[in-house]
Amino acid sequence: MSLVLNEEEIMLRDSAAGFLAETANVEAFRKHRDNPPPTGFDQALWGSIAEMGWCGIAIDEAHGGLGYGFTGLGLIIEQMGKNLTVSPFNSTVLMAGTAIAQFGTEAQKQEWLPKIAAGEVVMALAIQEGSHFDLEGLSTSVLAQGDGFAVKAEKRQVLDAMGADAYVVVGKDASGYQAFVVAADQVSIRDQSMVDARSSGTVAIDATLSADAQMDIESLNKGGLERALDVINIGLAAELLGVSVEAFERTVGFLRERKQFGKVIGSFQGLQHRAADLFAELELCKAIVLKGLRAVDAGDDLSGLASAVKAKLAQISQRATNEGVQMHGGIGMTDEYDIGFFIKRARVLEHTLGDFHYHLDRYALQGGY
Amino acid sequence: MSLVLNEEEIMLRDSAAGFLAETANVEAFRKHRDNPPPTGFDQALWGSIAEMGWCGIAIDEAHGGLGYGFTGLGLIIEQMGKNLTVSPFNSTVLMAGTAIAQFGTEAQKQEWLPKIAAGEVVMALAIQEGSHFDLEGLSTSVLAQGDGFAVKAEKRQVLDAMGADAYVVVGKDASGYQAFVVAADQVSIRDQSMVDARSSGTVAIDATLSADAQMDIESLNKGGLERALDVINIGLAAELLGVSVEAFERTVGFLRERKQFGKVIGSFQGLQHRAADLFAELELCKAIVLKGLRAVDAGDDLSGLASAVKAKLAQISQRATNEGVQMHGGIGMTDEYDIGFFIKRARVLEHTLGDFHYHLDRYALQGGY
Amino acid sequence: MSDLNTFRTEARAWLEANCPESMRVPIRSFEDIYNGGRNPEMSHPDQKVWCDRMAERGWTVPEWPTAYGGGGLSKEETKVLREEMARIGARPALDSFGISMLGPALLKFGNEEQKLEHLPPIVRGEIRWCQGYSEPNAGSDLASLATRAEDKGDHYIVNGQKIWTSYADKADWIFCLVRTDNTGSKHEGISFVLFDMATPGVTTRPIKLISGSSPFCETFFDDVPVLKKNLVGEEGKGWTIAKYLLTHEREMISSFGAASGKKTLGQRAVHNMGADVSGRLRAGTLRSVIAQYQLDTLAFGATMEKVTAEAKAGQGLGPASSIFKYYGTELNKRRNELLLSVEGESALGWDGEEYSEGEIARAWLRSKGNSIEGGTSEVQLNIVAKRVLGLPDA
Amino acid sequence: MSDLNTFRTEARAWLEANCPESMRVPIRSFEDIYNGGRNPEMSHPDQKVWCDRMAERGWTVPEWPTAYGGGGLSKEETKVLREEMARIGARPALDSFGISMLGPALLKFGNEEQKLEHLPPIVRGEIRWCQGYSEPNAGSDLASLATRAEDKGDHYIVNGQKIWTSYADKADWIFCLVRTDNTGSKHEGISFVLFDMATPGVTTRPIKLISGSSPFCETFFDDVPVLKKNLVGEEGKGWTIAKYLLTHEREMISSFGAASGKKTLGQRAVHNMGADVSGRLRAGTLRSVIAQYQLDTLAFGATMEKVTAEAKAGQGLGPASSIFKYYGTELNKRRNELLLSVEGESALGWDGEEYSEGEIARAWLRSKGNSIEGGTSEVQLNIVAKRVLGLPDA
Repeated sequence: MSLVLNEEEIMLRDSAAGFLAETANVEAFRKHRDNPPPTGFDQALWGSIAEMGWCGIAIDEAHGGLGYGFTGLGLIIEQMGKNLTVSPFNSTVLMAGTAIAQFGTEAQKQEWLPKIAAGEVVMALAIQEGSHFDLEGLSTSVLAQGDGFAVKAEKRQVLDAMGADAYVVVGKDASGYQAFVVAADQVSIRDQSMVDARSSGTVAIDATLSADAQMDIESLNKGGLERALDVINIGLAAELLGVSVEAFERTVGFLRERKQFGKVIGSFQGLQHRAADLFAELELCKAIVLKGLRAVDAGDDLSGLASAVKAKLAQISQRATNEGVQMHGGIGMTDEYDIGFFIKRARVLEHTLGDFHYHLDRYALQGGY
Repeated sequence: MSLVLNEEEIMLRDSAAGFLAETANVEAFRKHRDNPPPTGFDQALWGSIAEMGWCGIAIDEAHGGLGYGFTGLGLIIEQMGKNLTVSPFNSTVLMAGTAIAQFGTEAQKQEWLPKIAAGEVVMALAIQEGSHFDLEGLSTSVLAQGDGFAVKAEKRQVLDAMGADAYVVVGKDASGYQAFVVAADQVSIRDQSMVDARSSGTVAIDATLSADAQMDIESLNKGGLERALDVINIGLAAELLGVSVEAFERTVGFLRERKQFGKVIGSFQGLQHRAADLFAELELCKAIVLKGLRAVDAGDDLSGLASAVKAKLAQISQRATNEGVQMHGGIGMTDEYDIGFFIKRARVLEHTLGDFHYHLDRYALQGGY
Repeated sequence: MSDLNTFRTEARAWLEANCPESMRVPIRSFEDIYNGGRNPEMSHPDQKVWCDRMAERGWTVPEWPTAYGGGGLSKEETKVLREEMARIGARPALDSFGISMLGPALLKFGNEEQKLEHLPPIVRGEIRWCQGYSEPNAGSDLASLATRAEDKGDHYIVNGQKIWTSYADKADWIFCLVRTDNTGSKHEGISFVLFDMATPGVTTRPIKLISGSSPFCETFFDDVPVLKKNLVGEEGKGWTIAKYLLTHEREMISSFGAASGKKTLGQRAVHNMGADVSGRLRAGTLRSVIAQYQLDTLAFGATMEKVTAEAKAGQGLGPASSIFKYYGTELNKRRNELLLSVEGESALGWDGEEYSEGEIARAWLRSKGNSIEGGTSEVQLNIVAKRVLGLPDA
Repeated sequence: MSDLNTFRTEARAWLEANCPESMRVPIRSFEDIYNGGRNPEMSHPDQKVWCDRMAERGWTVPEWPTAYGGGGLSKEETKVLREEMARIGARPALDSFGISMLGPALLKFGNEEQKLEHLPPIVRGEIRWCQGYSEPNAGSDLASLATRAEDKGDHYIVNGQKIWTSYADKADWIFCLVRTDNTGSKHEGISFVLFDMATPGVTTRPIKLISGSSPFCETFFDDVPVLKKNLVGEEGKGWTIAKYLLTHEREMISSFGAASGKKTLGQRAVHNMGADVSGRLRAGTLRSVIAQYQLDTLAFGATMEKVTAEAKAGQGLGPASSIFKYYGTELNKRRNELLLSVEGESALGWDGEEYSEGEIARAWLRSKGNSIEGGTSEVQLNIVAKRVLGLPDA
């Protein structure tokens, strides 16, 4: 595992950067925010993303993907973070796609992965209950009933819940985790308006599901769920990296231009040292995210690493976006200026599937203390 | 309770400052460090301190003291911190004196407090077992035996163990805390050489003590031990305050003088902001220490407050002394220069009867979380 | 003493007779605070009744001299009046920038004519004021302002732009810093002028913040005529007045740090996330951060208490007062970040009843401005370093 | 490839035959490292035997040209030699400032005569060098040095004082920065000269640190004559050489951050203080700080790995390398503070077997110097701000 991008990866990253900067940039996000489509995403953009083959990049060839690997996916997600791109890419490809690949039955993989790879379906991962993500604290929501299962649960903060065609719903029965692929007509959805202006919702399910909706209970309970969540959190960290680096670069750019007291404010050592220290932390973030992505591709054990990656990015994205607003001064507080978007996106991303404290605690526990 | 010093208190503080700066200052500490007396303290200085009446300041008049109050004691201790004074004042007056006042029998108070007030005795508090202070984790070291008690324990990091005439030993039996006043000939002492070059030792006891050595078991177990430790920790925080403020003032003085790159280094904004932020924290320290001292005198409930005071001073004394060395640069690393003494004294003080983490944890617990 | 007792008895009787029942109800929203003005906004018609009654006695501003419409009360009497109001839960009758900012400045720097013209309408809540200080290209460097006032004999012509003018869209008059001279150092040549917001050439536009709508506005001046009699103090010496008012403002903002009661953060966290058998919050790493915040809040509270006590004891305002704005606002930002951790998804909602219209998220975002407005944290640290610690300029 | 294999076979055979058994034992203390010199210090007489044998083949410095006594090996061959040494656990035969610092400088900046005179004795471990850079009144501002060298025709007369000269009391020669010209900017007029520490007028005094005795010395020059043939590079252009070596030194110091193996801090803490039923360290607030430290250590390790990989891939040394010294030393300070928390009283001992002669406390105190020596953390941050982030000078 080498922590350096090869030429192909650099090309992929640069072409993603080029496309998104052109098409799905911060200006596009502002328009989306001011005038959100009812499904929560722009169908045309989603079509273009699918056309470029990004949706299948981490899905194996046997299931209709390119088998290129997770590192490539992470590079694209990072660029989406930089541009505050809004699309069902994370929900469908990163979250549902990873879940199905990790603990779907072979039939489910055959049915859903090719559609995900082709961008023909929008899917969402429904797992969190209550205000905090807490895997251990999931309620018992599944009961065997004849050939099928009675499932009753309310799942919160489900990204792209409004526009999804199907859901991966994870719950618990008396003996362990349970998960199902559930079609949109079997759940009821309520819009949740979040601070980052991405589409999110509550998914309520109270239905009897047939046995073929059940996912592979064995891999689910033998590490598959944890691995899926680890992989997804590394992907989310890649997006946080993009958000943080972009917020930082905009801020440093501002420090170079803005004058106060007759001087460019970037010449003040107080600000210089804070910026330089943050630069150091962001270099650490770049390295540990890449380490995480490579570890996914290498099939390495992710326990310890995934929570470390998410915790580090959670922490530094807070600092990068807070410093972004503070160093911009008054103008950074206005809605008219873009820097505020980054702080909002960063916090919602952080809280998706476990925030800083959740992952730091888990990292310590996995380290034996 | 008013957080302002009255005229009398200001006079007391200033006269203590004057005396110590003259007699028991950092230069005197260096001499002590290079050539420590076998008892661990300078008898002449101890005599002068006793003469000034400081030993009896917080002891009530019924027991031979001045009944002036704990705030006055704290002001003196703070000045001792500033001057890195070495004397058995803390061990005898603050630690043993407080313990006897809180949970001694009336006979023990009559016997020991007047002697402490007059500076006629040196006493020490022996409580810690193992490498960390941990009240809950004390071993069962006391067994009732006939009219008396068999006590077997090893107590570590006992300040002024070498020169003490008697010890307050705190332990546990099956039903709760036990404490005894033990004469020097009933224990064996081993010198512990600590980083701060004050006298400290291990007190081993393996003896049968008579019933009149036992302290007031009821007040001990009904909050007296916790209160004694709370009071003592507030006193230790006062010393930490002196250490921190002096380290800071020396550092700011250095920043005003030292030139680098053709400029006084105190003109660099990076250092200015760190110094200003530390100044703010030290103002908080001054206020919370005074609040703690006043609360002792007012007989207020100290739970929550005492650990807050100690934790805050532990934290900021770390910063003040670390910044002291860093901002002095190379010269701060040399033994010839005094700033290094402050970092050493600060850490040992912090670890006496619970460090930052111990008290932050306790503070949270007392706050109900 | 007996005079004070008499005053108390009279005040009590008068308040009982004159304070409407509806004005004895606690303030629940910003609209419940009466700011007066030509077109006052009210959540209840009694707000004006109550203000008028109090103003008649000068009690809307009890300490100002009666000559200018004030109550002419001594410090002690004012204290008694406030106690008696508190006793029946009476709301303050009037709150405005005129009372808190312009009034003190006029009393100190204005001439007799200006005091007589402007103070009584403030006492009566007839004229609402706003403050024209900040400019888009000045930021923390307030003194480098560019709005210029050209001398036209008996009047000036003002051109330029202000930003962060709170309630400019609702105010009747503005007190405003303008540049009357470009030749000296940037602190010189600044003048402090007053003019009617209805003057032709004045336009305002509200500013939307990252936290949503706000009282802040941008204000534009396009050839606005200002009579010279509305110049406060000497021409070119307005900086002195501005500094006087800034100190005032910082003291007000520093009070942000004081967290409100109810459940503590730690207890809320236990409620949301559970505790272990020892009673410790299960989310262990969050627990330490909360404890550190509570600790600092306690210590900061003690510091404010200490400084106040020292001032009362005649020891003057100690150096610790210079840290209030800095530390208080930073503390408030920490508190708001912690609320996000403690409340999780519920804190990240933006609209809708479920999230109380994004109350927590909006307050969190708004708190980011605390360390910018009224002198940034960086400026505060500069001040401490130079004025308190005596460190030299770069 | 087959050439390399041949080399491997030969090297293996030679090492087996020539490396004394006693030199196949791991290094346990500083004395086990052989530094050579006129009066070498040894913990075992075989140290000199082993060095002499290796030096004969030039393998004490395998990559230097054979013309100067080096091994003349290629990068690949050097790697093979190191692997073969590691295979039998052979200690490095020689370690010195001559090899790591002066040698590279001479190879780049020295003339032929200087190379022929000074490099072979370094290879053979005959002459031990020290470095005369820092001065008492210069500190981080290295270029403002005051030690002056007066031109006396064929030689200079050097007067002044150096500080932090590691092992000056044990070194035979010094490479030293002196000022030959006062008229230009402070970076100009600095020259890089070499002279024998036995020259009359040179005296040294060891420096005691807050952590105890140290390799550092103060060094005084009182009318020390230095022949002009011992000037390296041009007169007045010594700053270029100094900068070259400083970069070198910073890279060495940054490796402090890498914590050594054995039990992690968290596991040691559990051992000392116990865990709760869930396996979490009982000292909860300490636990978070440890986790944060471990996290940053992991991320810092990944950063070093990434930069190395990029450099190997021909992408050059990325900007991340500029943070190594800063971040690595700060991390090491954090680690040492945490050791105090984790080990408690055992970490605060100063003397005596019980405390391993104060090992933990002394290392903790010594770590405070990491962010001062070799360029302070503040200087490192200045460099990042200006060179990497492109922020302007004040």
